[in-house]
Formats: sequence, C-alpha cells, structure tokens
Amino acid sequence: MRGNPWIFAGRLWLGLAYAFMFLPLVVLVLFSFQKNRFPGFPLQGWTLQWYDKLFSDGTLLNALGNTMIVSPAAATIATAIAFFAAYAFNRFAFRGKTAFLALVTLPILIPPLILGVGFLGLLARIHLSGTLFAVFLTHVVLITAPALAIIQLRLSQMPVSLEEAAWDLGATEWQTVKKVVLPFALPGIFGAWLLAFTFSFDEFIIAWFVSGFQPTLPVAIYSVLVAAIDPSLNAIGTIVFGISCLVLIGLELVLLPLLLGKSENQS
Amino acid sequence: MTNKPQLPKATSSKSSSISRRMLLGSAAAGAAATTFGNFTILSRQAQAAEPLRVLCWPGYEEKDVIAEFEDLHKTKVEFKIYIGGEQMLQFFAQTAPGTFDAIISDAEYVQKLKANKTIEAYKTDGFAELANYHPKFRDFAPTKGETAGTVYGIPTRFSFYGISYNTDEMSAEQAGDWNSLLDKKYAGKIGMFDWYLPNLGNASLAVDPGNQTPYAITDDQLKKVKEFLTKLRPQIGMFGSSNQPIAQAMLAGDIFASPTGDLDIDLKLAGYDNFSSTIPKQGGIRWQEVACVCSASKNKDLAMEWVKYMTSPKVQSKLVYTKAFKARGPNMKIVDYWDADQKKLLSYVPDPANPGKMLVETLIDRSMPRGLPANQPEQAWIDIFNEFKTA
Amino acid sequence: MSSIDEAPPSRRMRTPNDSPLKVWFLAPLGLWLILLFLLPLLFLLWIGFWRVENFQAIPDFSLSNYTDIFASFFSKSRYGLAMIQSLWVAITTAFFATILSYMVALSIAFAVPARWQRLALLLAIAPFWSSYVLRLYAWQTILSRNGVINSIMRLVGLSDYRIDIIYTQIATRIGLIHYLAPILIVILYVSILAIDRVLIEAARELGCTRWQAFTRVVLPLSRFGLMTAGSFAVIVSLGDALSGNLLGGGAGTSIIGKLPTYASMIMSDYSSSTNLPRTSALATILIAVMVLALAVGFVLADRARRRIG
Amino acid sequence: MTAATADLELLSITKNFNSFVAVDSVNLKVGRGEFVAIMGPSGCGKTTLLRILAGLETASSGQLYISGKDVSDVPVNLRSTRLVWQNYALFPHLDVGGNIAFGLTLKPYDKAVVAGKVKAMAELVGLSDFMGRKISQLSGGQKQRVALARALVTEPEILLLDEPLSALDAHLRIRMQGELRRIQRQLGMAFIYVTHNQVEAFSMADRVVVMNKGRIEQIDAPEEMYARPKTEFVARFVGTNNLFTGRIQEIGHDRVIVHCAHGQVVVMTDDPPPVGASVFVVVQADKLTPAPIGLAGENRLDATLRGREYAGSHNIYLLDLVDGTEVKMTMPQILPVEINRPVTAWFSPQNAALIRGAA
Repeated sequence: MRGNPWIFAGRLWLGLAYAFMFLPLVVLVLFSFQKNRFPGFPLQGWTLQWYDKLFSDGTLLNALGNTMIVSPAAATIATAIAFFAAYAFNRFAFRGKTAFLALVTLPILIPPLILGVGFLGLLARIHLSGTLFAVFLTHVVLITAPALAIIQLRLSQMPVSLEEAAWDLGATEWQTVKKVVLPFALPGIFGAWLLAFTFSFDEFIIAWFVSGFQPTLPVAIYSVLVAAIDPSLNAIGTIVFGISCLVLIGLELVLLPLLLGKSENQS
Repeated sequence: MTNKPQLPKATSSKSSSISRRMLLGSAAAGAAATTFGNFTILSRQAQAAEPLRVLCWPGYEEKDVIAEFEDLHKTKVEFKIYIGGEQMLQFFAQTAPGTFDAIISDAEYVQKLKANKTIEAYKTDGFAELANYHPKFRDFAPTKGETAGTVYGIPTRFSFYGISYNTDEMSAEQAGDWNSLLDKKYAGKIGMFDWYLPNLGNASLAVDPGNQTPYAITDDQLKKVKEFLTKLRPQIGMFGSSNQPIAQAMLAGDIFASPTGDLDIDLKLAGYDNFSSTIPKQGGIRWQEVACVCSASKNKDLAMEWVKYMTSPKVQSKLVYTKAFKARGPNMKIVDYWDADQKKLLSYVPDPANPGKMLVETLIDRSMPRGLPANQPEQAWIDIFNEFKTA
Repeated sequence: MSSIDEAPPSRRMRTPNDSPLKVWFLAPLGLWLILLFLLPLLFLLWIGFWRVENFQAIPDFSLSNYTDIFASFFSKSRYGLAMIQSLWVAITTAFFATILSYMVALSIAFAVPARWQRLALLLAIAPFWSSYVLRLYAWQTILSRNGVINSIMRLVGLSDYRIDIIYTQIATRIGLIHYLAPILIVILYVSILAIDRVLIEAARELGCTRWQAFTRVVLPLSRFGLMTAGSFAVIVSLGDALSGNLLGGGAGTSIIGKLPTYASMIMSDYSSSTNLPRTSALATILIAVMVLALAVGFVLADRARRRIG
Repeated sequence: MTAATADLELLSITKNFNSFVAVDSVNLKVGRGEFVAIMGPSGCGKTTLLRILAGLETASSGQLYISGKDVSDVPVNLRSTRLVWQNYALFPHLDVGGNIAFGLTLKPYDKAVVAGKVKAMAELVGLSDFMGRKISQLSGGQKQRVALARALVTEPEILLLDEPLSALDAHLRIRMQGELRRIQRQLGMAFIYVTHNQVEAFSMADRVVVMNKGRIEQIDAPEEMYARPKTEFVARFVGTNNLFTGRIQEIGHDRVIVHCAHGQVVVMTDDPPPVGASVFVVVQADKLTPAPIGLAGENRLDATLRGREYAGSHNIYLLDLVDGTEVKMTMPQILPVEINRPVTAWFSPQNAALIRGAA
C-alpha cells in the first residue's frame, strides 16, 4: 500500500478538506482574542476584553440559562418519543409506515423561516406563543427526526430473538421493553439525546419567532448580531463551539461506534 | 413567564465579581433546578407582581438604559426584541391581547398599529421634556392623535439613511450628491440595505430634491424613481439584510459607500477613521422610533411612566449609544450627558456651514421622515424594488 | 439452518405482543406531529388564501395571492427569475457538495488506516456543531477583498492576484457547501462502509486497476447514497436564505445574472410588507418546488437502489 | 402413547403465511420425559412448528394441548414451554447470573429463592465458575449452557430447542449432545429438538419426526427410521441411501421381485404391495459390496466406476448403472478398479427395503 498514489491523493484531499472545514472556525476563535473591533487584517494584538464584556453583561448568560432549560427538556422528551416510536417502527409492520416516516423527516426540510411563521400563527391561537414552553414544544418537533434515526439504527442491530427470548421466559411486553429493549437501546438513546440537544441548542430562527421575553442563547446572539458589530459574538461562538466539542467527545464515545456499526453486541 | 426572575438577576448583578467558571456552573445548576418550575407555571396570571412588557427594537433592553426605571418603580421590565416592523406586527398579532404594555414602533408603522387598534392615543401634557425636543420631533406628523394634544407615539431615537462612505474612495463633496453614486468609478461598489422603503424614499428625493413628502408622489414621479434606480443597479455590489454585513463590507473594501445611514459611527468607534457619513444636498430619509402604549395593557400607568422615562435626555443619551445601535436622540439636552468625543461622534457639534446650528440640526433639516407610500399601494413600490434587485 | 420462509419476518407474527403497544408507542409521535407540525403548516398554507385589508389579514378563500404572484412571475416582481437562480444555485451547490463530500468520504474510507477512521470522520463533521450564522460571518471575513485570503496573498507577495468572489453566488455556494459537507460526509461514508470489501478485493483479483475497481464496484454501489445526499443538498440549498444574504450579498452574481435567490426574496418580501398571506403563498410555492425536487430525488435514488439490486 | 400420559399434543396444526402453507395439518403426541427430534430440510416448517409450540406464532388452525390443557390461545409469556435459540439470544447487558435469573426475576419470588435456584441450575450445567462473566466473554459452548440454564431454571414442562448446537464446532457439539441427553434424563422433561443434522437427531432422540413441505413424513424411533423409511422423501433424506424405482413383478413367499430399469431386484418383505404397484427399493450404501466372484444370482448391479471419495474411515464409490442410475457404495477397503472401468456390486435381499410409490 505504501507509495500508492491514490492513497497519497486521498490524504492530500482530506487535508484540504479539513483546512476548508476548519478555516472559518479558526477565524472565529482568532478574532475572539483580537483587539480588532471588526474581524479584519492587520491583527491588532491579543485581548480577552470580548470575553470580559460577554460575562460582565448578564444578557447572554441569562439566555444561556434559558437555553439550558429548553434544550435538555426538549432533547429528553424528543428522545423519549423517538424511542417509543423507533421501537414500534422497528417491530411492527403497518400500512402507511413510509408515509409516517416521511412526515417525521419533513420538519427538517421545510425552511425554518416558513415554519417559524406557521408556528407563531398556531401557537398564538392557543395562547402559547412567547413562552419558553413554546420553544420547547416546537423544538421537540424539529429534533425528534434525528433522534428517531439514531435510535432506529441501534434497534435495527438488536436480534429479534432477544425480545422473543424475554417473552418466552415469561416477561410481559412492557417488562420486555423495560428490561431488555431499553438497556439494549441505551447507547443509541444517549447518542440521540446528545444530537437532539445540540440541534436544539443551536436552533434560532424558530426560537426567534416563538420565544417571548426569555430568549434562548442563539436568539440573544442573533438580536445582538443583526443590530451591532460586536466581537463578543466571536467569543460566544468560541464558547458554544467549545461546549459542542465536549458533546463531540460524547459522540465519539457513543454515536460514532453506533453509526459505523462497530458495537460490541452479540452476533 | 419568568416565575423566578431572581435567579438571572442575582447572577448578572454579581457577575463582575465572580469568576467565569463559577458563573457558568451556577447558571447551569440554576437552570436545571428551575426547569420544572418554569414549565409548570406557564400562565401569566399565576404571577404576583406584573412586570412591564415591552416590544421593541434592540437597545432598549440594555441595562444602562432601563436599570434606573426598574429601581425607581421597583419593577421588572421584560423585553421582546424584534427586528423589522413586520416582525413587530406579527409578534403583536400572534400573542394574546394584553401581552405587551408598550411598543417601540417605527413612526410610519404607527399607522398599521392604529389600523389594528393595538395602540391608543395619549395626552402630551405632563411631558415636560418635550420642550427640549428638536422642533421637527414636536410636530408628531405621522403619530398625531385624532384630538388636539394627543399622540400615538413620542419619538425616542432617530437617525438617517444618508450616505456612509469610505473617505479614501469618495470625497465629502461627492457624498453630498446622490448622483455621484452613478459614477462609473463606483460600479459594484455600493452596498444597499435590503428594504424598499428607505431606498425608494432616497431615490424619490434624488429625482425631486427637497420634496417635503417623498412618499406622497405621483405615478409619474414614481416612474422617475424607477428610472433612477435602474441606472443605479450596476453600481450595487451587495444588499445587506442588516447593518452588520454592510459595515463589514465597507471595512473590507468590498464596497465604498452605502445609503444606509451612519455606519461610520461604529467604524470610527472601532478605530477606523477613514469613514464618514452625510445627507446629500437633495435630501435624505430619516428613521425615527416612537414609544406607544398598548390599548389592551393592564398596566397603562406604568407604561406611561416608561414613555415619560424614555423622553429624558439622560436616558436618551444612553439609548442612542447602546451596544446594539448608535443613533441620535430627539431631546437636544442629551449633549449634557456626553463628553466631547461622543458629541463629535454623534455630530452634536456646531456646523461650520450653518452658523448657530449643530451639525445634527442641519441633518435633521435636510432629512424627511420615512413614511408609507401614500398614493400607490405598498405592493407597487415593493415590485419596483424587486424589479430593481432582479434587473 | 432455517430458510427465509421458515422464519418469516417475525415482526409480522401474531403474538400476544401484537397490539396495544403499536398504538401506544406511536401515539406520542403522531399526536405531536399532527398538533405541532401539520397544524401550523396547514395553517400557513391556509393563510395563503386570505386577503389583506387595511394592514390586517382577513380569513377568506381567494386565489388572488397566487394569481398576483404568477401574473408578475417574470415581469414585475420577477419571482420566476429568482426561482431560476435558486434552482441553478441549489443544483450546482448540491452537485459540488456531493462530489467533494464523496471524495472526502472515500478518502476516509480508503486512505485512512481503520483505527484512525473514526477520528477522521469526527474531525470532518466537527464544524457542524458551531453556529451557522457565525460561520457565515467568518466566511465573509475570509473571502472579502481585504479578507484573510487576500491579506495572506499580499503578505506572500502575490498582491497581483486577488480573489474577488464575495457577493457572488460562488460565495453563496461556499457557505452552503460548508454547511452541508458534514451531513453529506456522514451519509456517504456510511453508504461506502456498507459496501462489502470482498467485492473490491474480488474486482482487484479479476484484474481491475484501482480506478476500474472504483468505477465498476464502489461507484455503482454508492449510487443510492449519492442520490440521497444530492437530493438532501438540493432541498437544503433551495430553502436557505442566510448564505445568499450574507455571502452572496443578497443578489449575488451568477452565470444567470445578478439575482437574489427565491428564499431570499421571500425573506425580504416578508419583512418589507404587511402581507402575510402573500408571504405564505410565496412560501407554499417554494414548498411545492421542494416536494417536487424531493420526488425527483426519491425516484432517482430508488432507481439507483434497484440497480444495485 | 395415550393422551393421558402425553405432555404435548398437536391436533392438525396448520400455519399459513398468506398463500404459503408453512405447517400443514400436523398431528403429534409427545410423551412425558420424551426426547423428540424434528428433522427436515430448510424450509420444511420445523422451526415454524417449534415457534407455534412456544407461542411465538399463532397457528392458523388446529389445537395445541399441554398436559391435557388447550393452550392454543395462551400467549407466549404465559406458556409452560421454553425455547432455546440457535443464536442463544442471551441478553448482552446482563452477566451470566443475570441471564439465568431473568425469568425468575419477573415473578415476585424471594431473592434468596432465586439465588438458590440459579446456583443449583448453574451447577447442573457446569457454569458455577462463570456467574459474573459478561456474555461477550463467553465461548460458544458456555453461551449454549447459559441459554439452557436460563430456560430450565424456570422449570418449564417442555423444553423446545431450535438447532441449539449448530453454531458449535464438531468436538463440542458431540460433548454437548451427551450433556443435553444427560440433563434431559435427569430432569425427566420432554425435549423437542429441531435440527437438520441427522446424526444429532438419531443419536439423541427417542423418536425422530421427519418433516417436508410443512407435513410430517414419518415419526419413528431412530433405528426404525434408518432401516425402514416409509416414504421416498425419508429414504432420500436419511442416511446415504440408494433408491431404485420399479414395479412389483412377482410376489413370492417372503420376498418380491421388482422390475427396475437396470434389471430385476429381489427384496425380502412381510407386507408386499400388489403386483404391478410402483415402488422404490431402498438400499443403504454400506450394504452394497463388490459382487463375489462367480455370483450369478439376484441383485447384481453391473456398473461403471465413476469416482472415489476418501472419507477417512471408509471409501465412497460412485457407480453408474447401465441405465444411468447413480449408486453410492461405501466400504472400508480399497476397490482395485480404475476409474471408468466396469465393476459389479451386490446386495443381499435382506438389506433392501420397499417403499410404496406414488401410484
């Protein structure tokens, strides 16, 4: 294999691709530590002032607090819904299954701006718009599809006989779900939760429309972003990316083995 | 629905003294602890002390601006930020009546709010600070109430859609004339704010200098506006959906000028001195925000107090200098709260060309308030803008 | 060994387990989707038939929004031109994004030692977890006239050369590709991973060159993944307005001309006028085009899958 | 066997999957403590039948009795049968002890009772030293024991085994065969054992059931099945049999003469079909020998040697008869004949069996 030009070309391409993927992030992080008020060259020296500014003003931190309420809650409910649905999709055959699955995927395909207006209109009619609860409700819709996909992937790796064995040994259906299916799906559930959490954590257009007096973090970022030119945004971007990196470590440990089918489950 | 406003408040007030790490930790822990609290108490009625709720453009919610009011009235003011009049109308239309107590609206949107009966007129007597307002902001042209002495909204903040330009690429003299934008030199080097209203207003003035009512024009005049825009099209390098991308483009040298107003303020503040702004001699459009009181508010007295608060020169001096926006205040006494640099930056300094007047007064005189198309349907103007964009 | 017909897909079996769970477990998802997705969506579609009077949307059943839009589709408002621009940008973006991501996926699968592949994939998808808007701002900084790339070129003495792509649809595509790549890489990598390595070895054994092994085995077998990734990319690109606004400068230049994309038109129309019904009708047209694109993608993907057998 | 002593009784059990008939009116009685092996090729319905017994499938029609009670509609988790899977189906998130105890923990048993039962069962199957092990750390044979223990500890009335040894290597398989038999005897429990491996079935079972296309072809003790297959299918499926098609030509005192394509064959039988009936003559390969020199009489097979396979303890010779019929002959010795040379084989009339043909 050594010296094979294709391998060399592949690695070269991969290097270029990484450079492309990380270039904006490098710029983001770089200018969060630069004195320049506008990201641009030449560089004007290092500073922590934007971080200081970020943390001296409670607004973004409050927003982070709101996000830390909405996103875990939405991720938890979405994962729970997704688990039950994934179980049913995996086990039962029924008419309209494909249509149902397509329906689940649709929310991620509809442009969020359009969806945001629709959500606002409907939630208003049930007097729910403008609350964190509204953000929670709509985020669950958006993040259930990825969660479902991950859990389905995990459940598809479960031998059918595992459940049958539990029934055969006298377990009721519910006992089987609790004692066999759930433990088996746990890595998938964990991965799905992380993915759902990060989606909700990042989402802003829908949240912009339906959130009220308690903006989530991306909404707060956006309201500063559109109006002003403030490198604190780079600072918060860096922090958000840092948090995401932690999540990614979680992914590395849980989600990827699952996606790549290298799980340790029995044959 | 903040049932526990104490938590974020406590966090933010202490924030300067405690470490970042601690802060993050406590915010996260607090958030976790209040998760259920926040979700179970959903209805507004369940809360004891009603805070004041305001729907506004960014800036009004900043602590410097509102803290004094909150302390004075021992209350909490909650803000829902919108960007663009349409969002404001949607947010208003799509929430239960009584959700908002007060609104900061663009002056011309007062018509739309009136049509929806969402705001009500109030008396101007008792607003002592109005005496210090620039005369142009005392006539309340777009916001006048039906009976004498009443208004639907009092101006709080304004600024201009003049030309911001790079002084290395454009002279002050050129920036003083709309027609310079048609110079071949600037082909592809003009940035434009992606909204038909200010741009068609400016074009209306460009073809009909000094028109006091640039939005009430005949179909023939509108045709000329369209022709002017057609000529302008090859000059446009980009459309910006907000100030930020336009300022960034100016700084990066992607564009040399933009009829977006006073981007130079932020650029100068950032240490880039090769930017300036002016209003061309033909005239330019001015935007202004006004404070309105909602008809369904259960907290009207406090809302009135807030409107009064917003007319104070001290508050306006901070409002026009927020992180979100740099703008100007209608209360001319705001200069008392500024140092020389700030005065210069916001052009509250004597105008050499107009003895006895401040530069900002000259600009106010030369500018016309943004309005809605008076003689044609909105869509006709939007179509012209869309046609211009897609030309 | 029991054959297929002897051990039928046991999901079809009638056991005590058949029943109630199916309904109970699908109910939360179904209810949630109906109440909080279909209802708002239908509501939005319905608003498209309302009319506006004195700045207020009045419930009605009028086709006037649609007739208005289509009457001026290529003349006054020129939504048609914007739609053509959108389709052109979306299809080319999807094409390049898919090809480039496919090359990355291939490189990870074949040029990286097995135990480093996970890390390689992780690195490739990491940027997905940072804010899209902030990334676009960073790209603006990078691509600008005095931006990162041009500054660096000046530094190394290449000041005669300058990239001037900001506010063109090329910049729009860069922003979109950066957004799409992580997702596409995962889809394509998984589909490459599903190819049995033995097939490739067999092809090599039979005298194929590496290139032939790729074109005759790997490529045909990843066709389904490519179609899925491609149609996903088309739809996301059609619906996105942010990259076109921030990097494309609102009405970026492309071969077709200096035209905004349709999504960008909707966004600016929405914020320009007090006419939600019209916005809703415009959005409905976009959704219809997307559904059409999805259907085409589905047919192509299905054909690809059938060819794989 | 009478119904009273039967542990299990199947009355015309039928299972359709849409238009496909997987199990076709099967009747079967299994006695207390009996070891029954169900055998058949892939797709014969044996696993479906087993799943019907377990309750994992519901029969389309027919009745199923366990200890005299109709359990046709009893759901799987309430049946007193336990199934042992081919792939073991052990719970990967539980250790060995947890797997064995699983069935018991579903019921409100006292913990000490559960622990005691699990311990005793682990001893019975020889797993006492592995109780804390993870499933992924076990060998195939150990997994098999866990699966067995997990089923047995719940004290079922009948144990159902679905090709339980097929994933094991040959050596282990034989050891486990013996052990299964020992455990079955010790517990006196009925085992129903599905396999496609004939050696396994014949060496372990009290009775063997051969199934084909959803129907039972023959139920018999292994020796009977071997020596006297009752249908063409069984004859072909069991052992290395040679089959000759023919018609009864003549009926003698204790023998008949069958006219086959390659010539006449004499078969000893007590129960001859009428003259002219279509029959199969079955001769096991190891009952064929090279014809003694000078043998003039019956059951001579003139053939050509086509090939030889060396199978360790014996040699398999492939012969073609004059009419093209292929015949197998096994014997320990080497046949001193070259390939494609003529050879003559012979079998004794006592070593041939008759099966009635189609019509």
